[in-house]
This record gives sequence, C-alpha cells and structure tokens, in this order.
Amino acid sequence: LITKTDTNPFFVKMKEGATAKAEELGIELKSFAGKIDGDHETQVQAIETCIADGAKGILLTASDTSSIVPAVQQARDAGILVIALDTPLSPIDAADATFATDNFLAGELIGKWAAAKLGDDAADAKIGMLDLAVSQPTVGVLRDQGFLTGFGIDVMDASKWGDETDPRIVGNDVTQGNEEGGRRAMENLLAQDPFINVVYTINEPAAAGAYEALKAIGRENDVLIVSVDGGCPGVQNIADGVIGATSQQYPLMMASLGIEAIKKWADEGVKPEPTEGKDFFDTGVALVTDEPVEGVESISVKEGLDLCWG
Amino acid sequence: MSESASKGQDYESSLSGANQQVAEFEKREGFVYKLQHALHTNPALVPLIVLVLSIIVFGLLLGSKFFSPFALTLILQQVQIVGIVAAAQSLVILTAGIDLSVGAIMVMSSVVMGQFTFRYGIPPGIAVVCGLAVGTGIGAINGLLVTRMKLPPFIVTLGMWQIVLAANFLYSANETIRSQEIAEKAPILQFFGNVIQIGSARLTFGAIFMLILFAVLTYALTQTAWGRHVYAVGDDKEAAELSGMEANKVLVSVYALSGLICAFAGWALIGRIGSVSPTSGQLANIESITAVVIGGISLFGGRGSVLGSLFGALIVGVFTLGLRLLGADAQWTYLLIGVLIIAAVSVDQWIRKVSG
Amino acid sequence: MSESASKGQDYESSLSGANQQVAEFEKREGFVYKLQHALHTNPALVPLIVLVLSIIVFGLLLGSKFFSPFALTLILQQVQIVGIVAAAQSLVILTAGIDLSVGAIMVMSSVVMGQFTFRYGIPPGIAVVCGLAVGTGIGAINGLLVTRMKLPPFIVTLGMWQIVLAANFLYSANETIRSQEIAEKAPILQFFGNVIQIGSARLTFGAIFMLILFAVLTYALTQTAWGRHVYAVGDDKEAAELSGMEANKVLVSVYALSGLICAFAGWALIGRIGSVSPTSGQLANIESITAVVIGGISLFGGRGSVLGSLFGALIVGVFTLGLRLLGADAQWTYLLIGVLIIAAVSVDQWIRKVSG
Amino acid sequence: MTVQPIVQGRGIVKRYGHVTAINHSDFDLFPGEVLAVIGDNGAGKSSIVKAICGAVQADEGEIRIEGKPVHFSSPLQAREMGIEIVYQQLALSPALSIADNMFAGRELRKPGIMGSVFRQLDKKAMEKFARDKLTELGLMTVQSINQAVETLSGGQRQGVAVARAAAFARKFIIMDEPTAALGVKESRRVLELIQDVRAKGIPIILISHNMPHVFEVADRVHIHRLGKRHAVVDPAKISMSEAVAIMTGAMEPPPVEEQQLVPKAAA
Amino acid sequence: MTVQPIVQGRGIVKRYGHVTAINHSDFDLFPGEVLAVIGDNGAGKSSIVKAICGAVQADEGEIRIEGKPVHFSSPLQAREMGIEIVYQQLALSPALSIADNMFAGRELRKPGIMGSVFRQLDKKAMEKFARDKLTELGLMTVQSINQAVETLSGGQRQGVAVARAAAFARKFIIMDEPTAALGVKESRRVLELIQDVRAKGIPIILISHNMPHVFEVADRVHIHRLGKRHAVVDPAKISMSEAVAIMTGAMEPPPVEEQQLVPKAAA
Ligand SMILES: Nc1ncnc2c1ncn2[C@@H]1O[C@H](COP(=O)(O)OP(=O)(O)OP(=O)(O)O)[C@@H](O)[C@H]1O
Ligand SMILES: Nc1ncnc2c1ncn2[C@@H]1O[C@H](COP(=O)(O)OP(=O)(O)OP(=O)(O)O)[C@@H](O)[C@H]1O
Ligand SMILES: [Mg+2]
Ligand SMILES: [Mg+2]
Repeated sequence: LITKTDTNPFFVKMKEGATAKAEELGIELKSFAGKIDGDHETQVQAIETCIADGAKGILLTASDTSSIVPAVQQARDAGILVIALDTPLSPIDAADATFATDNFLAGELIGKWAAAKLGDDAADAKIGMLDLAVSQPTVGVLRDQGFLTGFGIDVMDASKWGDETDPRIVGNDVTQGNEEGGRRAMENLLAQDPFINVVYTINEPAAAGAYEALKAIGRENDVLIVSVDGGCPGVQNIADGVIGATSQQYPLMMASLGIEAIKKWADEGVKPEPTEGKDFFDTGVALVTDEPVEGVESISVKEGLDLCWG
Repeated sequence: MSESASKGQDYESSLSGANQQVAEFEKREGFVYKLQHALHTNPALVPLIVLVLSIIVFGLLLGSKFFSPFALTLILQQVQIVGIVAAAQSLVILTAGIDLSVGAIMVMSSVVMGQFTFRYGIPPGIAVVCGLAVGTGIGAINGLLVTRMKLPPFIVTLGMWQIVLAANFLYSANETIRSQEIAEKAPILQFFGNVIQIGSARLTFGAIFMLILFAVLTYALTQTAWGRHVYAVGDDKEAAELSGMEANKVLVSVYALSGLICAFAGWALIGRIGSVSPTSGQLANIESITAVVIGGISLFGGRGSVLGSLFGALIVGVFTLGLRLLGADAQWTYLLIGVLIIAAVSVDQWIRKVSG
Repeated sequence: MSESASKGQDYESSLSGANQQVAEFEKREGFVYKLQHALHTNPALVPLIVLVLSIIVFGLLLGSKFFSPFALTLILQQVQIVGIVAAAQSLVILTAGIDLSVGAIMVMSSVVMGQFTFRYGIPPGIAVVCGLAVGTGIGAINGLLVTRMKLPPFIVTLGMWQIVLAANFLYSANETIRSQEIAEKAPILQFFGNVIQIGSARLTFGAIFMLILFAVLTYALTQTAWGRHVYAVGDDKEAAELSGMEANKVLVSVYALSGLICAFAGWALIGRIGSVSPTSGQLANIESITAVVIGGISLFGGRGSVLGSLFGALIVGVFTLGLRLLGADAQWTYLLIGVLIIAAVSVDQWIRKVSG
Repeated sequence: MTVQPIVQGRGIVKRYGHVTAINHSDFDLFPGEVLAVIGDNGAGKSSIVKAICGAVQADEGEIRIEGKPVHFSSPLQAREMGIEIVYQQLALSPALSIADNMFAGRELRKPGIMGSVFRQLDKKAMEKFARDKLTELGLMTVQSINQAVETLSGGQRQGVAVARAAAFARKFIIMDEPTAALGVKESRRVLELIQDVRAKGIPIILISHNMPHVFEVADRVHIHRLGKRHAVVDPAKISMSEAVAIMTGAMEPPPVEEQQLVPKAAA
Repeated sequence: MTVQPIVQGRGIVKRYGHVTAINHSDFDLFPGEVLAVIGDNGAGKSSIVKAICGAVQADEGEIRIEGKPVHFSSPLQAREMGIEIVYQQLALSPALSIADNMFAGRELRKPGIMGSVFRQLDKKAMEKFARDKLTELGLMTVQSINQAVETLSGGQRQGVAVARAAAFARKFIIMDEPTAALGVKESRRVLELIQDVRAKGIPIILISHNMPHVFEVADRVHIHRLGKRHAVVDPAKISMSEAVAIMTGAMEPPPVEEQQLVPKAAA
C-alpha cells in the first residue's frame, strides 16, 4: 500500500482498513508513503522497493498522476497487480483498476447544496475558496471546479483553479489542508472582503481553521462553510454547526476492496472490473448534512458518523 | 613606576617624557552622524525601518483597508506563531547554530498537551506543563548532542526534526482534537486564543505573549551575563572558552530554552487554530529562519538583535497580507514574497553600507 | 649573507654558528598510523566506511533480497537525482554558502525542456540546451546577488527558491507532460532513463552520469587552480582575496555551475520519472543538504571532499531501501533515518577523534 | 631548603596528529619569580604552556600545581584556581566590547534586586574598571570602552588581553608573547606591569622572542628546543648571545650543575 | 635632480565608521630604498599601507604609483602591478597547504595538454619552489610543505607570508610587522632577506615596532602619529631615542628642512 502521505488521517484510515482486511485474509501488507503531499519521487522508490521485494499487488494513491506511470508500468511488467486508490492515474488505464472517489462529484454535491441552501441569495453570494496548495494538485482542482460547477459558476479552464472571472468569487487562497493554513487563508480573504458568506474548503481541517477565523470576528453564524472528506472530526463539526455540509468519501472501503482484489488476483488471476459507465470503480460519495435541501441527496450526520473515518 | 622606566634599553630613555595625549579624531556631529551611529549600535533598527516603510507603502496603496487597527492587529495575530518560533530560532542562530527541529517540537508539545488531557484525562493545567517539559527536554537533548558529541547543530536538529515529527505522528495516531471539545473540557489549552478588543483592534493573548517574549529575551541578551555569553559563543566559541566562559553550558541552555519557547508556540498554536492537529507547523522551520535572517541576525552567529527577528516576521506578515489585499493571487504572492525577501535584505545591506 | 649577519645586535653574533638542524619528531609507523594518516588526508574515507558498514549490515539482515546486483543498482537509481543535486550543493557549501534553490532550479529546467518541446515545438535537442541554459542562468543570478549585493547566500537562494518555484507553477500552468508523449515525440528528454542491463544489474544512464559527474568534480577540485580557490574562498574569503584570488569570480562560477548541474538533474529527472512534472523535487533541498553533511563537508565551508556527498547520498539510499525491505512502516522509517543521520555523523566524529 | 614549585611538569608529551610538539619535557615555576621561556619558532613553547593551563590536554606526563597533581580538562578550571593566561592568539571575542571581554565569565551584577533576581549586569562598574586598567597600561588610545574588540588595532587588542590577565590573576600568569604586536611605549608598559605583578608576589611565565625584554625582567630563562627543555639559565650569569646560541643549537648548554633549575633564593 | 617616487600619497583620509584612522596623511616611497614606518599602536600605520595597496579604499586623497594616479579597488590590482604585501593578519588560507598558499592566484599548470586543456596543477613544481623559498628563509622546521597552514606555529605562518611576498614581488613590497612573531634566528633571516630584496633594486615599506631592526635596515624612517605623517627622518642622523621621542610625542619633530622627505641620493 502506497499512500500520498501517512500524516493525513484519510490515508491513515485507508491504511488501517487495508491492514484489517489483510489480516482477515492472511495477506502480508507493507505500507509506504510520500513525505509530503506531491512527493511522487518517494512513491516511485516505494514501487521499486515492492518490485525488489517481490510483491503481488500494489495499492497506490498517486501523488502525481502521470509521473508515476512509468514506475507503475515497470511493476505491471513484473507481474504485479496495480490498483489505484482514491486518485485515478493519467491515463486511467495505466493501472489495472481504480477504486476511487469521484472528487469532481464530491465538489459538485456541496456546490449544489450550497446554492440550494442560499436560494435566491446565491445570485449575489460572496464566495471564498480555500484550496490546497499553489502547485494545484489534481484532487484540489477537481473538488474546487466541481464545487463551482455545482454552484453554477463558469469554471473556464477546468484543469485549473483561480482563472474564474465570476464576480461572486472573492478570491482563492491556499491552506496546505490544515487548520493553521485554513485560518490564515480565511483571514486573508476576510481582509479583502469581510462580507464573504460562502466558504468552500478543500478538507475539514481547513474548514475548522476557517471557522476559527470567522469566530474571531463574530461571523461564524452567518457564513456557510462546505467541505469534502467526511472524517469523523469533520462530521462531528457538522453536528456542531461548524460546517454546513461535507461530501463524505470512503477510504476504508477503497482499501478493503483493494486488498480483496489483490487476494483474488494472487489466488485466481482475476482482475477487478470498473463500475458501469465509468472507467473506474466508484467507491461512492455522500453528502452529509443535517439540513437537507431539495434536489440534492444527502445523509444525516448520524448516518455520516456511522460511516466516518479518522 | 618611573624608576623602572630607566631600566629599559637606551633608546627608550625618552619615554618618560612621552606625550600622554591620546589620538584625537574629528568629531562629526549632526543628524546624519547620529543616525549612522544609531544604526550601528542598534542592529534591529534597519529591519524596523524596512517594516515601517512597507507599512507606509501598503497603507498608501490600500488606504484604510490595510491601515486600520483591524488589519494591523490581524497581522500581529497571523505572525504570532512564526514570531514566537523565530524568537527560539534567533537564540540558536546567535550561537552560530541552527534549529531545524523548532516546528516539530512545537507540534509535538501541542499534541502532548492535547493527548495528555483527552487520552489520559490528566488535568489540562498539568498537561500543559508536561507539554512544556517535553519541548524543553527535546531542546536539551539537541544541546547535549551538540556539545557532548560535538556534532554540527544542523545535523543534530535535522535528525531530531525527523525523529520528533515521526514520533508525533506515531503517538498522536494522526488524530485531531476538535476545537469544540477543547473549548468545553479544557479551555486553558486555548488560553492564548483569548482576545482583548479595543475598538476594532483585536489583540490575542498569543500576540501579547509574543511581544512580551521578545522584550524579555532582549533584556536577557543585552543586560545579563548569560546574554553576553550567548553572543561570545556564537562569535568565536574557542575564544569564548579560552577567555573563561562555560561555552557548553551556554549552548545547552540555549537549545533547551529554544525547546521551551517552541513548546509555548505549540500552546499558542492551540489557541490560534482552536484544535490540536499533528499536521500543523510544517513550514515553521523555513518561515522562522526567514524571519531571523530578514531581521539581520547573521547565520554565522554572534551578530544581530533578537528584536530584528520580530520585525523580520512582521515584514513577511505585512507583505503577505498587503499583497493579498492588492489582489495578487496565491502563486504571485508566493513569487513576490521571494522577491521581497531578497529586496528587504538588500535594503538592509545598503543602509549599513551608506551608514559606513 | 654572512656579512650582513654581523650587522645585527651583539647578542645575535652567535647566530652564524647556529645549528641548522630542524626539529626531529618521532616517526610512528605501522598500520594504525597509516590508517590515521589516510583518514586525515581523505575526508571522504569516513563516510565510505559508514556506507560499506551499512551495506554489510543490511546484507546480513536481508540476505540476497538486499545484497543482489538488482537491489544494489536500484539504490544507485534511486539516489541518482539526489546525488546529482548533492554534487551541486557540495560546491556551494564548500564556499561556505548554501543553495536552497537547487530543487526549484532542477524542476524549472525540466519544465523548460518539456514545455519548449511540446508547447513551442522547438526541437527537443535545442529545448534541452535551453533548459540547461536556464538553470545556469538562475545559478549565475544567485552568484551575482551574493557577490555584487553582498547578500547572504541563504537569503538569496531562499528568495530564489520561492521565485523560481512560483514561476515554475505559473509557467507550466501545473501541467504534467506525460511519459508516453515524451517517449513518442522527444525521446532525447528521457535520455538519462536508458538502461544498461548486465544480468539483473540495471545501470541507468542517469546513475552513470552521476558517477562521472563526481569523478569530474573531484578532479576539478583537487587538481586545478579553480578547485584550490573554491576551498580557499570557503575557508576565509577575506584572506583568499588578500592573497590574490578573485573570490567573487570564483563564487559566481560556483553558483552558475551549481545551476547547470541542477539543470542536468532536471534532465535526469525526466529520465527517471518519465514525465515532466512541475511538482517534483520539493524535497531536493533538504535531501541534498543531508547528503552533503553526512558526507562530511563542513557547513562553514572549506573542508571536506565532494566524494563524501556521493557516499552521503548513498548512505541515505541504503538505509531507506534497507528499512523498507525490512518492512518498517513509513513513519518508523523516517524516525530511524533521523536516528541514523545523527548516528552516522557521530561515527564520523568519533573516527576523526580516535584518529587524532 | 627546597621551596615547593608553583608549577611542576615532568615528562610532558603532546602530539598533534603525527606532529610531536612536546617531547618529554619538564617544566618548573617557583613562587615570586618571572620565568622566561625562549626558543625557536615551533619549538613547542605555546604548546607546553597550553598543556599546563588545560587549553590542550597532554598525552603523557604529570603536572602538579603547588604540589597537587592536576588534570585540567579546560582552561576554566585553571582560571578558577587563579591562573590567568594571555594567549598568543589573544582569545578575545571579536564582537564584544572591551569591557565585556575583560569580564568574560566573571561579570559583575548590579547590587540589590536588579542584580540578584533580574541578574542585570552592572555595566557602569565594569566599564569603569576596564577603563582604569587600560589607562594604567597607557592604552587609552582606544576611543571608547564599548568599542567592539574587532575594531581595535592588533596592538590595542594585545593590550586588552594583558590588562585582563593582570587584573584578575591570583596564582600565576602565563603570557605568550604579550608584546609581539605592541609599540615601544606600550611594550615598556607591559614590562613595567610584569614587574608590578611580581612585586605583588604573583609569579609569571613569559614567552618572548625579544631578548632584551627577556633579559630585563626574567629571573630565570627556560630555553626550549625541539620540543624539550634544553636548559634553564640565570640571565645574570649568561649573556644574551650565549642564550641565543644555546637556543639555536650553536652552543651546548652548560652542564646541569651550572644551570639555574631552581631560583637562587631556593637553591 | 628629482627622482620620481614609486608611491606618492597626498592628503589621504580613511574613516572606519566614526573612527578616523588616517587624517590627511602624506606618504612617499622612492626607488631602491627601505622605508620604515613607525608609530604607536593605532597610529594608522596598517591603515595607510592598506589604502596604498587597495585592501581598503581611502575616503579622500590621491595615490600615484610611478607618477600615475591609481584607484585600486582590490589588492589584486596592486598585485598585478607587481606589488606584494605581507599583512599584519597574514592573509593565509588556513585549510590550504603551504605550497598552495604561496601560489594562491598564480598557480603553475602542468606543461603540455594536461595543463592547457585539463588545467591540471603542477603540484611537484610548486612544492619544490615553496620548499626552496622556505629553506632560504631558514624556515624548514615545518615538517611537510603539504601541511595545512593552520597547523603551523604563529612564527612559521609569518615565515610563509614573508617568503611568498619576497618570491613574487616586482615593483615593491609592503611588510606590516613581518617579524612580530618570529624568533631571533628567523627575524635575522627576514632582515637579511629585506637587504637582499633591496639589493635587487626592489623598494620595501617596513612597518615595525622593533627599533633596532628599523635602524639597522631602513634608509628613511617615516614617523606616523595620530593618523598623520609626523616626520620623516634619516636613521643615520637621528638616534633611536630621538625617533622614539618624536613618535610618542615627547619631542617636537625636526623642522621640515632637516627631515629626509626624499632620499639623500635624490635630494
Ligand atoms: N593545532 C595544531 N595542530 C597540528 N600541529 C600543531 C598545532 N599547534 C601546534 N602545532 C605544531 O606543534 C609545533 C609546536 O607549536 P607551538 O605553537 O607550540 O610552537 P611555539 O614554540 O609556540 O612557536 P612560535 O614561537 O612560533 O609561537 C609546531 O611544529 C606546530 O606546527
Ligand atoms: N576595520 C576597522 N573598523 C573600525 N576601526 C578600525 C578598523 N581597523 C582599524 N581601525 C581603527 O583605526 C585606527 C588605526 O588602526 P591601524 O590598524 O591602522 O593601526 P596601526 O598603526 O597599524 O596599529 P598597530 O601598530 O597596533 O598595528 C585604530 O584606532 C583602530 O581602532
Ligand atoms: Mg607560540
Ligand atoms: Mg597595524
């Protein structure tokens, strides 16, 4: 199992899921991770290690979707089953299979929810976008662009955030996906326009940071924060009214499905099939909120808490 | 003594009549001279000037959006963590060392404070003390490795950085403790997040702590023997030892103090972000070193004033907020901060040069 | 000369009869002495010993899984990028500087090579030359800022790091150029990815380039006047200048060469990862500095051998692969690497100490 | 009657890597005397006094101070016993002021609570003391006692180092070429100072290449050659040119019984 | 008949921050002579010679070399004109070997393709040359010509710096206290060397605090006091004690017409 980092609870959970499943199936599991987000060189080294180690299968959440491809090819040539988790490779068929969240859809869900929640006010909303990093990793771009699409904003170049011209967007800032960055980015945006009323956040830690910034100026109740991930602290934060809604993804499922697939490959030589209509196996995404709106399917916080990770 | 003068070699006979006049030099007066003298004796003045200039420039460009008590105190808030860590970093850099473990110690301490409270149910006050002790302890280990094993500080703290960070993730199991929970059960952890509001100016306890910390360190460095020794050890460790200072004790105390300050930064961090998150503080190293160097402290040790680091941190804070308010996007801001780091230090060098 | 001897003061009269014998010292012989002498004259020997020891230890622990031509050449492949960058870093550190922009220059150069080929349709060979030129140019700017503006290298390259990295993101529009495309239209970009296979040993051109680069640099540093000057400038710039070396020219040449080597690293990077990705190389700074310092080059300049950096990079590579193969999980690996950084340098210090 | 030597070194050996700087050398300093140490460049003069004061550790041999064997691991321990050293390379902290350098490691604190609790330095008192000491040495060509040492001329720096040693020594003082960079007037002051210190009963080890100076102030002259104590002579009984001849190997040293291995008073 | 001076400085001023080290001083060096510069510590002797050779830049005043105004911005330019300097702080690179230091900036390359294309150093030739020069100075107490300079004793280092200057000078040599750390024997060698160099027609500026040395080798003595040229005297016409008295301000300098502002030969 090779994850982007092993500091993000998402991947930690994924690892736990995989470990549990592997024990159940009697598979030996070794985990590797990049040092920081975007560190694909370490991932390449990890793949090489797996080859040297004679692994049967690799579960991979790629930090760079195309740079990793030659290494993946080398592994497949060595007869290893490579399954991409969470993040599809580019091209997607570079891996034997992909078990992933549809990040664009995840963004779209919260976008739609936010638009519906605001109703007519959506036309003159003031939106703050809290993204991941200046290097614009794919996940961040997909979620961001998905949110804007869902909200009904023209995203211009869909492979890039920050090029939108819609006046409702106050600005983009980067958070490194943690609380500290979330708070600073929110403060910066608030200094630009203190009347922001919708905040998109790349993940829940960033959302929690943004909330602190809003709380500091007493606006925590007039601003709608939406996020993606569905980690337990995040879902709890919905219950506490910190976040309005979040799109929940299922790393445990990805991991355990992946382990099962490798088991199957090792035992029977059968590769997993993608979800119908998509070129990857969609592990699903669900909108978690206690304030459901019409036209957007959602689950309640309670259900969310049952399914949450981390 | 006059009798002994006659004992010397014959050519020295005239010495007893030697003119006792000492060299007299042109006394230059006036404003320029006084300014030059001030710049020489107060190394922190240059970054202060750069800071004031940049506030004025952004104030002119942005008007009241920037030049308001709200925005200005916001900068203080945003800078507080980096500022506190930069204080720790300054101490170490003054001894010609470098501390790459500051960020890791900060996070580790905050995690200890949080986990001790919530995992083991230790009273939050004691958990805070434990967190501070852990930070000090790691710092002291750095110091001992530097002095006993005679390892370069860069290596020691590079290794320690990786060790502490990994230990932090392993220990915390990457678990975040949420702000709401902390506010409910252990508000003392968020102590530094309290705010004094004066009009639209908002001073957090963390920001005030940072200012007090710099004041105390400035006092300690300029007014006590320990401070003189820190400078001397950084300047030339061998000379300091030969002239009778306990260089190794000074070094250990500096690293331990640096660890303690970082632990305080960890506590302040909880106040700032509300929660306890093991993934924070990844940029603390580079940001604190940047602040220190913009603040005019030499990386070769022994020169500069700790106050400069405060101004250095504030300069970066002013530029970041100012540029964002001017509408520069995140990538351009990043680029411009790079330009401004070089420019700020160039101005510093230039002022020092024209002031002779 | 003998006539002038008589001119001196009377007590010097006996000098003409002075014994011309020079101090004679115990000559110590034997293996231990020879070893000590070798350690003194070849600073790279210590990291080499550490490297060999660690290969032996992992070989014993892991058997043929580790101690196979495949695994050992794999280490070379994994280390090649860090190794090449560490060569650049060594040069700069030998002059008592530091280059924080190595990673950024590397990525920028590879992006230039890729984008020039695919965006503007420039022939790949020329695009490669442009990439190398860009790297050299950025390095030269670093050098000019350090010498002309007299800015500290840390600051210059810190600023340049941010500038180049942001420029890289802006220019590349965060676009990755895919391996398949490159293989099809511009295979020369992947030149360093070619492999010489001997049995199960796989030597990439990139790894071979790294070895040749270190050989060339070692020659240049030990056998040419330029090399002597690099050491002298790093040791004591003022003394080097006073004794007639063109310190500033040497510095600019070192930074420009460092830029060029980083650009080659960028080219090798395309060969290694197949694609051109603007997010690569974020750890190149810290990893290259680690390699240099484990390799025994002093961060204060003027001491050490560039070959040490190669061994330093290999030591880290051996530990990383070895620990992974042993099944240590990622955080434990980092923790152990942290311990090993400190341990490796302690061993180094210890060997130097017992060898007097 | 034998007087106990203040410093007694026997069979001292010091190697730097494969260079043997001191090769089984002896050393004696007796109470109240000025012992000059002369020898060619590289003879090992600096090394032997460094071994005595703990700035380097001898590889072999025994050093006794007032009869007690000592093993200083740092010059700090020597200093705590009241031994002061003027090093050939001066050992001043370039960025600190003259006053700070003089009080390095034994700073004065303000009286009262500011000193005891807040540990504030008494800068005024230290400056005054430093200024007085420098004035005594006639070194007040320095413009300000708060000037950093790095802005002083070579001679001025040497003056600061000498003044520091003279001000604080209780047991004995080692001076390694204290007048090398000094002018005629300033050298004279240092020689006077040496005599003043001796008058106070504090013995001095003076390393110097300046024969007239040595013969003027020394009670005994220790001649060092090729890492060893070659001879100890009485400057009153031997001429400068003989001393130089012995030192450079042009002449055999006098037989041991004619040497001055102990001071006349003690003999 | 007037001889053109080799070096002519007029109204030179040098300030360090608020310290005025040279205060409108003049300076003259004539062909073939040894000009001694004496003065108290801190009088500005080192500063004035540094201003002449470009190691520091004068704030005011004019410097001519062989009649042509020069504005050296670095000592390298002076060196290219054949001017060599022995600095008070020696200016050696501690980590480099003796041979490397002697050839710093003018290394010899191997003959043939190895030298011209591969730019390989001719280490053998450089070592031989360095060893010869040191032996001439009687400084071969060093154990190996490849020893790093930092492992040498203070005197040995000074020897290396003097040997370097003597070996390469073509126009003139500046020596700032070249014998300060040297032993009796070694000092004598340096004085002989100075006379040899003068015999070759190369003039020398010698800064020294050692009056017997100055009066032995100098043709004229430039007395520096309080940042100014106070007087220039003929050592044959004036006694050491008079010179010292003038230098320290105990005596008025002789009237200008009795001074030796130009050498006797040129007057
Ligand atoms: N740190 C060192 N490392 C290696 N060799 C050294 C070191 N210090 C001194 N030496 C060598 O030891 C010998 C004695 O040196 P020392 O400094 O004691 O001589 P000295 O008699 O004081 O000479 P001088 O009169 O020139 O000061 C010399 O040959 C010198 O090269
Ligand atoms: N870099 C510097 N910065 C500030 N002041 C300096 C500097 N160099 C020299 N000075 C001051 O300039 C004056 C003249 O110094 P200089 O070194 O020329 O004296 P000198 O005559 O050579 O003395 P000495 O005989 O002791 O070597 C002194 O007062 C000294 O303190
Ligand atoms: Mg000595
Ligand atoms: Mg001088």
